[in-house]
Amino acid sequence: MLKVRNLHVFYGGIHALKGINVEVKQGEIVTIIGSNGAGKSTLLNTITGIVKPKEGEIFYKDKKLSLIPHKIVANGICQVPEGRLVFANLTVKDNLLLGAYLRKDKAEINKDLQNVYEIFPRLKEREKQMAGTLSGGEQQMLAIGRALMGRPEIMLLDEPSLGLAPLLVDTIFKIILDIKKMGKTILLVEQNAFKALEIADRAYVLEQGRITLEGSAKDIAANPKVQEAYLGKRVTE
Amino acid sequence: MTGFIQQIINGLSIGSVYALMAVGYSLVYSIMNFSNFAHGGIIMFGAYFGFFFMTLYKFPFSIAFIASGICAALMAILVERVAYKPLRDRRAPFLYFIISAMGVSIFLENIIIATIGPTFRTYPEVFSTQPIKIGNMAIGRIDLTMFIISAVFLVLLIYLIDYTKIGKAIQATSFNMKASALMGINTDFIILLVFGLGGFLAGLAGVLFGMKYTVYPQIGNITLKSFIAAVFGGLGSLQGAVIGSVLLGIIETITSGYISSQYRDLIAFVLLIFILVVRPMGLMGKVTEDKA
Amino acid sequence: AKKEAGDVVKVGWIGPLTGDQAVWGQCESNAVKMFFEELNNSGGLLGKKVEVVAYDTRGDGTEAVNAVRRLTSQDKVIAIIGPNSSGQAIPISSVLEEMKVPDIATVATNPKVTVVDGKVKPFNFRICFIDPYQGAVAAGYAIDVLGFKKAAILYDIGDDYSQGLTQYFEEVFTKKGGQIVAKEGFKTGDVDFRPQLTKIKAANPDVIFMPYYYKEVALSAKQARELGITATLMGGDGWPSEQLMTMAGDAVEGSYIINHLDFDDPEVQPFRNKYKQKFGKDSEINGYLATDACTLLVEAIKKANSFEGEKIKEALEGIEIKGITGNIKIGKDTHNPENKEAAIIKIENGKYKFVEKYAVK
Amino acid sequence: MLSWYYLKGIIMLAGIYLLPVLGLSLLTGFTGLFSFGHAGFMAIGGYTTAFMMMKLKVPFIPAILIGGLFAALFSFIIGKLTLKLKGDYFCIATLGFGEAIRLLLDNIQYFGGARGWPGLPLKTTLTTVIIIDIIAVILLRNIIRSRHGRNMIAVREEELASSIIGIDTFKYKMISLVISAFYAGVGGGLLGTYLGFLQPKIFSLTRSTELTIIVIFGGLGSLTGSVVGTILLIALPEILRSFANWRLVVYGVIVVFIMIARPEGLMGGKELSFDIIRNLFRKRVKEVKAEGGK
Amino acid sequence: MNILEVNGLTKQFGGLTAVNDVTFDVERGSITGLIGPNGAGKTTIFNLVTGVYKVSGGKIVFNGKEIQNEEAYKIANMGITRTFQNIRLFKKLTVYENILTACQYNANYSLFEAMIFGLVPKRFKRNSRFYREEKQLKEQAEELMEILGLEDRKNFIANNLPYGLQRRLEIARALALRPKLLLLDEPAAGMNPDETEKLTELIAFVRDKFDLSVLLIEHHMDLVMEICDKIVVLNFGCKLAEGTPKEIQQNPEVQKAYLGGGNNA
Ligand SMILES: Nc1ncnc2c1ncn2[C@@H]1O[C@H](COP(=O)(O)OP(=O)(O)OP(=O)(O)O)[C@@H](O)[C@H]1O
Ligand SMILES: Nc1ncnc2c1ncn2[C@@H]1O[C@H](COP(=O)(O)OP(=O)(O)OP(=O)(O)O)[C@@H](O)[C@H]1O
Ligand SMILES: [Mg+2]
Ligand SMILES: [Mg+2]
Repeated sequence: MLKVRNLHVFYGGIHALKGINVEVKQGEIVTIIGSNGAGKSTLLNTITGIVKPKEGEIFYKDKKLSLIPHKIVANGICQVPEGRLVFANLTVKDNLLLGAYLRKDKAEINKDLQNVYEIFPRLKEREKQMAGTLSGGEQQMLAIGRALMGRPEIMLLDEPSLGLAPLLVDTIFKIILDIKKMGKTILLVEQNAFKALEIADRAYVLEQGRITLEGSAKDIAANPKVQEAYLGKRVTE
Repeated sequence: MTGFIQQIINGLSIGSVYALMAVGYSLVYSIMNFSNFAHGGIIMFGAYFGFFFMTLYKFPFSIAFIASGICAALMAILVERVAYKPLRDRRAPFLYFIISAMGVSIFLENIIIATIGPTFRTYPEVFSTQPIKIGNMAIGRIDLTMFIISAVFLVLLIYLIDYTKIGKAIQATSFNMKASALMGINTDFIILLVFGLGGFLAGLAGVLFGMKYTVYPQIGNITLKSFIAAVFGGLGSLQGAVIGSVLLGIIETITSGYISSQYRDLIAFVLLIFILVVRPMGLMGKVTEDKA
Repeated sequence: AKKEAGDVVKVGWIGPLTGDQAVWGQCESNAVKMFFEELNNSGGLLGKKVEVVAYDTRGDGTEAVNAVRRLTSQDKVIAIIGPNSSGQAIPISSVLEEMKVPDIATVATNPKVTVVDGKVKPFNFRICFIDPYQGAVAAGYAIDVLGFKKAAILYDIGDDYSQGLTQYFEEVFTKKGGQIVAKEGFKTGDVDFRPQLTKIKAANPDVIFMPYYYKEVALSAKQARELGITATLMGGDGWPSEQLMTMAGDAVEGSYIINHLDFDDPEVQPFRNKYKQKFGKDSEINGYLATDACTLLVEAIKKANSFEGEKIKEALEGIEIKGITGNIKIGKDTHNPENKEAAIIKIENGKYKFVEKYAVK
Repeated sequence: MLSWYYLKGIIMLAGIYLLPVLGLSLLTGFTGLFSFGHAGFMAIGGYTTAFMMMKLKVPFIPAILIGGLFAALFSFIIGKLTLKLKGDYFCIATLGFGEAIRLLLDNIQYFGGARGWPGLPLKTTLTTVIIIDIIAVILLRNIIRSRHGRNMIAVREEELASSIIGIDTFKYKMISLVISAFYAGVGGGLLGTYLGFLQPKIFSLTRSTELTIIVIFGGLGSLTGSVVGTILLIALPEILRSFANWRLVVYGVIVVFIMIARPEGLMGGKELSFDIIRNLFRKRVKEVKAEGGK
Repeated sequence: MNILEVNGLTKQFGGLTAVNDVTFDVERGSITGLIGPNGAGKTTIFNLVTGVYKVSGGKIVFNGKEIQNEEAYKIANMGITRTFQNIRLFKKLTVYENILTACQYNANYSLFEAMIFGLVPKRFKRNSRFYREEKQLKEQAEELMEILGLEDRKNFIANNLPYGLQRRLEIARALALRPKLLLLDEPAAGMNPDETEKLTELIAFVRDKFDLSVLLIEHHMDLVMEICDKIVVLNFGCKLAEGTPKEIQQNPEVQKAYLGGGNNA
């Protein structure tokens, strides 16, 4: 469904991605793990056109993907960005409705809105509050809810569990699985590698801009190097 | 007493001049978060467009009026493309936009002086210059038109921004372009739209000013007052821009009429500072505590 | 242009070619260039051709100083015509003195352009009359001839010319027993004067003195009429312009102007027509004065028979010429044109009609 | 080709304008506050200096310093009222202040009103200007390189975080404003005694915006940028003098062009420091020595 | 002996009570955890303690002195500092400059001294306070970079650092003040388990080395449970529980509101 070929990205002089190849098949959850600054967010941002690559191509459904963000989104690709980026000057509800900006089906939008409220009752409570004054975790919920409103075919999640209470972290991962069940495809970047590998089908390990390992999530999780570097001692115990 | 009422009428009329400019300026401010000092230049061009459409090409007024609005809109878009977009692409801080805008405004004023010359030009008479008389008081016809146009546009714009999807997109874009793009919003288009709308209003304002006053290269300088009015009202708030404008108009006339015309602006400024000290976000601006 | 010291001399001009005074500056610069072009065509000056170097000042004093520094040192001009305002003319005097180059200001009307603390500035001259004179003429004419007793003044606070005229008008008018019933100000760049006019209306004056330039005159006159003010309007040499009529229309009908000349005077016509033919529009009053400044300079050079600054300066002192704006005699101790009579002009049927020459008693 | 006399005039003028620019550079470039009223502080400095010299017969140097102090005093009062304002609000408040000062001077007939104050002693010389400039640059550099300067930069970068690390943000904004007004005041004093004439018109809004343009043109947060910017932008209209009517058209185009081409300004926060020059020089010396050694 | 006592603290935003009559204290030298669901009011408490928000009610006592509604910089200078949940570094400055700026607290030289001694040859200024203190500040900054493992990024622009290092830099900047009480708002957010582990060690190390008390907000339970001496749990703005990590882990209410049933990472 989504193919990234030989991607090179630079920030000025910094070579952030050094020839990356990633593939995501229809209906699977693929996770990318890697330490801080490995280039995970950069990869997602390049796919959605926020960052322009210097070299390399991205194919979506075997067609070359445009480089302009709003056109990419129109294709059904949606990102929950790092740092949430909720619209602080708009209410919670407006934020959610903007998630459905490209959709025209009013009734369905409304249904999805109720759906999101069901998943995150907190958002319903705060419907009229300015998003900027939400707590960190509430903003994270909003960002995910907003992405769901777009009914994407493929969702790119950049650390969705960041700053969430443990109870909610569980919920989020459950939601991700639910989304998968709806037939959607997911590319997931997570620091919580343990959880991510648990729900993913396949995984890539990104180190300093290069893919160093790839394979089924189970294999990766079992890889001793990965266990040591990304899963902490909890698994090695 | 009639003197006082006449002064209030004067104030309202001056206020609607400010308002007509302030709405367009505030619209651009609300999305780009910087004071577009080239707005005055666009107004000036609008005045010239209207003048030439009517004298050189003999357009009837209504067509010249709309055509000037459209031409000014195109110019505003051009200015955005040339002077702001490159900065936007580099995510430059707002200061640089302001300087770029100042460069543009110097350019616009002087290109007129250098090409068609600094002479003052007078519109052919469209509206009767005879004011509408009510008893001893006079209300100018153009003033009334301006007042109506700013009110209509205010309502339209508020509707557009607060109640339509595109309006939400405008607000979202103003807050964060990256995130807006991720929602599928064509941010480039939104910005062009806003500049276009702002420019269109500037064009209409220009024609009306040209008719009411005269056409000359510095006519855009009166926008300074509308910037101040917009600050009075609370930056980025369209309602605020209009309320601030009318208020400033009335303050000015009352000061001239009853305190001192020589110190009018001084008193207006002192009042401005006083209002800002009491309400640092202007009259209609929202005060939000900084969320840490 | 090649600098052949042998057969070309340079004359400088400074003034605003840009900014809000550009209308007047561009007219002056046109007139000066036209004057010397003609002079060159008819054989030049003392056997040499004259080249005009014109620099823009934006109407700003600091820029004027820069421009004069450049003219005197780099371009080595023999004399300078302009600028058009006192704010530019005053700060250049030290440069003129240092470089020994005389300057003839066109419409810089502040007395202090040529005389400060009773001492005459050696290299500053002017061709126009000064504020006290114009203000006094206006006041005298209003009260003595027209018989007005109650006057109102509307003036531009930020403008030196306007403040100057206001001060002397007020002085003379009250001294002659008249009463200033309202004195209102506005700020340069303003376009709306109704608040002030409403107040003036309430004071019910016989005459409103409007000492500023014709753009503001047109606007304020129109607004005054809109408000139902019927008082006679009166102004100084900022008024006369063909533009005023198109801009103000009926509003200025019946007004009186203190001017340098009578536009219908046959002697004025050659210049008037030539200018219009060449530039496609009418000359502003500045064009007439700039032309007279040129004549004055040329006569002084002829009299001195030299291009040396100091000699020209000496020749200028006390020189007498007949210009388009009348007979001009430069006073030795004032460097001002002396005994220049003002022309009183009345606007009738949309035309400037000469009434009489007038001097205050 | 270029006459020294003319050049000297431009250098002096650039040197005089350097002072308000440096002040504004501290305020805008290093503290992040934007002012459209610095011509107002120049006016206060200029008129105070003139008053001191003409009416009280104070000698030149003390007079310009008093001019600077007076401007600083005014800025203190203005700051007390407006420094709590954010962004454009502060900017418009300073704009209002600048215009108000001009209006006030227009009305004060004691100082000549709008007609100006001629006959001031011509005390400003190239040497004084250059000496004052050098002192001004060194003092400012010392401030910026100290903890006080770092605090100002911190306020510019992130106000909330600054107060959390113990910086009294209001105080540092105030210090920055007062110093910048002092510089502008001294600049105004020098301008008056250079022209021999003061007029409220000289201190117009255009002048204030020109100062800001210079600071940003040179590069925010760079003293070197301010110096280079001043020299270039004061000289630019002179270079363009022969364009006559087209002069300001070209000027506008150049300003826009620089902003687009180098949005961080000429120097973009970088300094050409004494160390770099020294190092360059040392390297040369070493190279020469090494070559000599061969 | 308690370094911080919070008594009946309340904060309202319009109609919303974000913090409701909360009372707890932080023992000197301890690490106290502040946990609770999202939106429980944890960050708001930090904002109140550090003077970013004005309190609606209640008292905050630091070292025996009431500090509620004091200005933020004054509170910082008394010895309380913090990191931010949404990182707030001096984005355009380098790592070194970020820390050096924060060190300013430890110097006293005046503006005047800086103006005079800034550019005189070393031999004249060697004995000046300016020179001594400035040298000291630089040493401190270097030392802090070393302790937090940032020395190889000395000249990186803060904004371009990866997320995890930005968090470290925030801690370094806070430590530059030599605080007595350090408030950390989700320091491990965005870190993987391995990095979180390192951070845990760092916090403990820093506490001992700088003789600090720490108040910590965190959703990473392993970190909290490992290093906290005491935990305060908030829910809907109210205090739900308080106790040792063990007690809290076993508290059914806390489990229900916050921890969830599963084995959380
Ligand atoms: N705007 C930028 N300018 C310069 N360098 C950048 C920029 N954004 C990221 N980088 C650099 O690119 C590299 C990859 O960053 P990226 O944000 O993609 O990492 P990441 O894997 O998402 O890390 P994290 O887990 O911290 O989110 C890092 O070294 C970072 O410093
Ligand atoms: N400035 C504000 N205006 C209005 N409401 C606010 C403001 N700041 C915080 N709130 C609200 O107060 C509540 C507490 O917020 P706070 O940021 O303290 O939560 P938190 O406990 O830190 O949560 P998280 O773990 O998600 O960061 C939230 O519901 C939030 O929406
Ligand atoms: Mg990332
Ligand atoms: Mg929080």
